[in-house]
Amino acid sequence: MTLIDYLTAALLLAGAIFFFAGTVGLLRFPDVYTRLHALTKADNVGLGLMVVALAIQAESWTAVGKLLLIWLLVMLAGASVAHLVARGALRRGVRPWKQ
Amino acid sequence: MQTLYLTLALFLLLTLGAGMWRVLRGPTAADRMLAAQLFGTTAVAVLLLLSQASGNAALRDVALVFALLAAVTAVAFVQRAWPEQEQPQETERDVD
Amino acid sequence: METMMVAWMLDSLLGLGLLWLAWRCLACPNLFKAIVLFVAFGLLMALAWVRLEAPDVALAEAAIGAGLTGALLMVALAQLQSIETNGDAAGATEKEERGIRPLQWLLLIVLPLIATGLGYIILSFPPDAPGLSTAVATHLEASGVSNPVTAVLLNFRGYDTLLELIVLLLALLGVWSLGGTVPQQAATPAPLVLETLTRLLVPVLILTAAYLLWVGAHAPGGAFQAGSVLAAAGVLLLLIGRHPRAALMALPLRLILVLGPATFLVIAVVTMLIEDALLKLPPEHAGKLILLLETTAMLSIGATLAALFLGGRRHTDKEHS
Amino acid sequence: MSIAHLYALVSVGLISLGLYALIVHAHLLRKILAINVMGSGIFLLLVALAQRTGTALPDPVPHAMVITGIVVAVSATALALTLMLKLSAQTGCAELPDKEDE
Repeated sequence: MTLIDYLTAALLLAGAIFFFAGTVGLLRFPDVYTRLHALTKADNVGLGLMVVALAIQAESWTAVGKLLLIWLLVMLAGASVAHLVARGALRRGVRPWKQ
Repeated sequence: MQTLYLTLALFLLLTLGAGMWRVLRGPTAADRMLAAQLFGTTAVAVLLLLSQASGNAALRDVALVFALLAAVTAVAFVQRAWPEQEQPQETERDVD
Repeated sequence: METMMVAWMLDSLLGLGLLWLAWRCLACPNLFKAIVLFVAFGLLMALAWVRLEAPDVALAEAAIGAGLTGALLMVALAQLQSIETNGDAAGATEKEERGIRPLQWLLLIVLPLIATGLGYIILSFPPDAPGLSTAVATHLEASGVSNPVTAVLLNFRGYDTLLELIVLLLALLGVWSLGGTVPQQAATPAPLVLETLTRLLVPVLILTAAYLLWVGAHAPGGAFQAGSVLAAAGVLLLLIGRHPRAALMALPLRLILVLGPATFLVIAVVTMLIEDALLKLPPEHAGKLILLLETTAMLSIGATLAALFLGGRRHTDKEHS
Repeated sequence: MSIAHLYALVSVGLISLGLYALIVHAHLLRKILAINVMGSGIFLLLVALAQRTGTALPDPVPHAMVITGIVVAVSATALALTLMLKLSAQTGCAELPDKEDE
């Protein structure tokens, strides 16, 4: 394993931890809004770290570009859907959770 | 390295299975939809890992298509299938 | 060795996950939940195709499963529920299951027997069976493309694809002939975020479709995947309430719908006259002909699938409007 | 056992589950889902068995058939959903009449 490989492994593990945290949040948080918050961590940071990890292993710049495009698209979709769901839930009178 | 990629893919698949609990429990339709959204992102990550593990660059295109279409089902839900009053849906009889 | 073991665990988990999702999807009492589970099932199917070294199939499943199926089912369920609230009968809620009936007992006995038989037959298959892969590999040179799946779809078994395009058209004719089913609830004006999302996504979707069509010649991709991605762009536009103008829905739409099958038919007839065989593409022109066939097929598939999503002809029907 | 056999056995399970649900459930939307699960099972069987070529490359012919199959399945689903909506708009009920109940 070269240094690059170690870096990749570290970034991948960090990404996996964010995915894990996102899932735990999805399961444990009390209402839709807080779950949205947990979810977007997996989208943005988890996938982002994994994309960076795989990008330093990629064979060409086009591959790097494609990886970044995938990440951007997932973030775009994730952010928009999170906004839409939160907005819809508020409009339908779903109360945000209070202690 | 290959083992690491596959192990992480396996791990992500396991978190996906855990997230399934939210789909089963709800309680609202929005919660179920959110879980499905997380599955989409996880599937993208798994595909990228598998692509790296097998050295098959074409799998990135599959991930790209997933990323592009991740929003379509959710948009269909928000625009059409979300009932106007969000009643907590049926009490869950089939918790397992 | 470790890699092998992890791969086995991955495959087993994927297989079990598929079975579990299918079971929950078919058994849970809530229909909305069943649909979400079915969408998740499609996601896992795409991963299974990847594990089975079928990236072309994975692409098709990703494009259809992630985009169209979910949207189709969601909208259908919403329409069922609106029928339920307008009428008095229970359209969208299932009746309570009443115990286990005799038929079910019979099934519970017979089905495991059938499944065991099938499983036994599958396990007794020889581990190696080249099938048609050698035949495809030897003729790949003359097919005009280097992706074997595209060669099979557009050249070796082009008649399959021709008939498939006609089946798609027939499904659309079926939907149209049923007319508008329920009055479409006036689409709520799309929020600004959704508008922006669509404006960003639709051009990327069209570009991706073109890209998939182009790489289909030598890598996974092709007309079906590209057509499905195009259809997803159409579905997105329809979902935010951008219906095409009535003028476009009449003749232009119909022309695009028949463009693919018509091109196929013309080439089929011409090759029949020149080469004496249906859809036997001359090797020196095969590459270009396949590109032509794929482009027209992509446009027709995309338009047909989007029109299927739109459903009955409420928007062109003069007598109902 | 190989990967091909593993997935082929999973496909048998999917086909059985789909068939059972198709016969047992009265609601038409559920029947449509059941048919789709069954169809996926059959696609999985085809692709799994296509892997047994003994070479690195699987047999492309079943792959091509499954790709057309997936697109046909979604259009058939759209037609079936339209039929279901039409039926429930006319009878107010998205289930087939159950003789045993009367």
